[in-house]
Amino acid sequence: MQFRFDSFAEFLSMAGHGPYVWACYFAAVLALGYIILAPISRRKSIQTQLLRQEKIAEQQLAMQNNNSNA
Amino acid sequence: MAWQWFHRLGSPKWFYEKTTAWMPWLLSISLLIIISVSIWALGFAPMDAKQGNSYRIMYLHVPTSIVAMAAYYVMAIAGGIGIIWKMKLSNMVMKVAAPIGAVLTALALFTGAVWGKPTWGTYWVWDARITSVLILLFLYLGVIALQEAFSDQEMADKASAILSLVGTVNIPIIYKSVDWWFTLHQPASIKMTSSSIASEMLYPLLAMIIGFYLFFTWALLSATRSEILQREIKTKWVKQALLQKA
Amino acid sequence: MANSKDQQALAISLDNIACQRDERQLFSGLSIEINAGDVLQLLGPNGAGKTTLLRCLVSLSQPAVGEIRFNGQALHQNLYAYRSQLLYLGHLAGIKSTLSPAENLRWYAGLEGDDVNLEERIETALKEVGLYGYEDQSCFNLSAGQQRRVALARLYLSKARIWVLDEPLTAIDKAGIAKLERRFAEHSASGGIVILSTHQDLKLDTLKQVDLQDYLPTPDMLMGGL
Amino acid sequence: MSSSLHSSNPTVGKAFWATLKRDLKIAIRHRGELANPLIFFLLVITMVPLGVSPSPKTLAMLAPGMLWVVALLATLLSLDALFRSDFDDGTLEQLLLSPQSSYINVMAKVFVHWLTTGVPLTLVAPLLGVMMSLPEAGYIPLLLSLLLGTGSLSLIGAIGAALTVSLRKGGLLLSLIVMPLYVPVLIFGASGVRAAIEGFAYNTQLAVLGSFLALAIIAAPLAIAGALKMSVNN
Repeated sequence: MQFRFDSFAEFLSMAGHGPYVWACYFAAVLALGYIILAPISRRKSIQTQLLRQEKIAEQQLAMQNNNSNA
Repeated sequence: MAWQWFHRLGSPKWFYEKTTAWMPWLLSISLLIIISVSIWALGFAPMDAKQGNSYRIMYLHVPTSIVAMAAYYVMAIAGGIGIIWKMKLSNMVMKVAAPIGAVLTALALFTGAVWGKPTWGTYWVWDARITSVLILLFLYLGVIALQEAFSDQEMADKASAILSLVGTVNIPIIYKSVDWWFTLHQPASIKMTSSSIASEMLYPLLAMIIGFYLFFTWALLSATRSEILQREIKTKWVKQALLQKA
Repeated sequence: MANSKDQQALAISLDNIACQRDERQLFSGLSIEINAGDVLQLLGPNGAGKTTLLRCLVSLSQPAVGEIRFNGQALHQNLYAYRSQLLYLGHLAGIKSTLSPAENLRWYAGLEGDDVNLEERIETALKEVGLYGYEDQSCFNLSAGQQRRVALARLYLSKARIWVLDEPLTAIDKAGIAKLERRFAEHSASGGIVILSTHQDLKLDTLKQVDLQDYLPTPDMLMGGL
Repeated sequence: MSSSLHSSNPTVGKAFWATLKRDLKIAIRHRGELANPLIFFLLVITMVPLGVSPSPKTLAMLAPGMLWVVALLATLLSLDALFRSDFDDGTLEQLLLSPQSSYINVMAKVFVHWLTTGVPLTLVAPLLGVMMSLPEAGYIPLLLSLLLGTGSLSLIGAIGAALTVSLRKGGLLLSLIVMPLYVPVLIFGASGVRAAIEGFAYNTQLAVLGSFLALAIIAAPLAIAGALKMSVNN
């Protein structure tokens, strides 16, 4: 097993095919990154949604308590 | 006994708790494989005599195409189970499989097109495989659009399950037809699969396919877990699971 | 064939039914036995779930919890036998406005596979609902009440023994209601079943009433006991 | 098909005929709408020479594919109405409640759709073939392939129509989900006509279209019935 390119510049250009190869791998990073991040960000938004609901519920509970005290 | 297991599998809560431990492992192993094979493919794989360096794209294109195809079947089977046994979890798997499959299909299409430029001198050739992948993308987009169109989740699940099952029956027919159409219109001048692939190149390709399958499994589980949280948001265990960590 | 069917028992039983709509529990714990000769009136304010229950009863929807049985077997195992006996009048009249009343009724008779003396029977059925002379007009020339009557003419035409009727008395005048009451009594006397929702007071001996408000889900079930 | 079932259960055949007659009657009362897909077919074919080139040679080359693609689009346009009015006036749920398997009634409805769109499209196609300078050898295969192919188009399209009937704005979505499924029919239909023009045998293509139709007759009504049940269940 050996590195097939003599220099880093050659590695980047890949004898003219560089742009195509790198574009593909870059696209793969984007696609996989999206697939990884999408459920995580969704989870976050569900969490904030839940927190907001809890806050509203707490507030309503507090108001009810105030009313009954008065 | 078997049925008990089946019903437990259908319980979102059980599924969520069971898979928690697997998630980091699945992701790290799959990424490890994908990244190391990518490095090998980019820097260490020998150059192809005919196609030069552009064939390094194959290590992305072939696995994504295969997994994108498999994802459709996973989606359809999940939909079928959801219809027949009315299993909630199965419907969720079906719903989340569609966008993942669509992204992978789009990636397969993109890499195929970019690979075509240095090989055939043009980005788009109406070759049998790329045309089939394009139609697969349309099938995915149809399922996603249908899922989005319904406001009632139960109806959305049923509708997209029926559509994906119909698509499953159709896919082999579409592929065969497109193949047949291609041989009719294009004499075998453009042929991109090298007939014999050296084992030195084959094993990394196989590893990459496994890596992508593992990654897809992780993605499917992860998205399903989010979907579970959304749909079961009113239950106590979801509140606990989410608020403890907040 | 009709005779042998008349002798068969009819029994519909609802076992611990709960229905929901848009994630909201409408009612729960509903258990009723309905036997041949019963007329069952569903009561409850708008939105109580009368239509939803009736749709479950004709197997257009499924209840969220519980089981509906026909002659001891779950509906989906016995669907052909059940539907052969079923006449459903929904919220929508099920009348094609392009066609004439007679043509509409002919289609329904065709679905039942019943064409003995058909033209004669259609004529009598239309006469009974006061649409004599209208049989060959397009239904879009008829008023809302008249269109409703075309649908009700099925009660005089069909041989089905289980009638499930969703608000059959809306847009019907007093005389019409009295006539329908008589028809219900006849049907019940001949061993049929009528299940209907209406806000009208019915004067029938065999009348049973179920108020869906008696089956409101308990608060803890609303909170996420599902 | 209906005759074999007829013998086992006398009411099945009657239900089929009742729905068939009813839908044909409705179609005839709305004759104006029947012409719409045909006019669309004619209009689009007229656009081709205007947009591409009036040279008979070019048109002849485009003709098989163009005629097929436009026939396909015309069918798609007519699909949205297939179950719409039945859904709106409640006869769809009555149809699903009939004791016979929904297969029969669905089959009757789709058959009428084919009779009122597929068959007229097939019949005017030769006329449009003349406008497209279709070579003489292409007419018979065009007729045969359209006759067989439009049957599959109606059946497959009805699945999409059944899935989207409860959506108010289902029209565009319907095309989106149905068109990919039309690919095989289009490929074999157009290529049959092309093969004939080029002097080859076209019986393979017709045989394949026939088998598509057979498969669609067996499987599509099940999917349609399932989709309709989903659509009325709300």
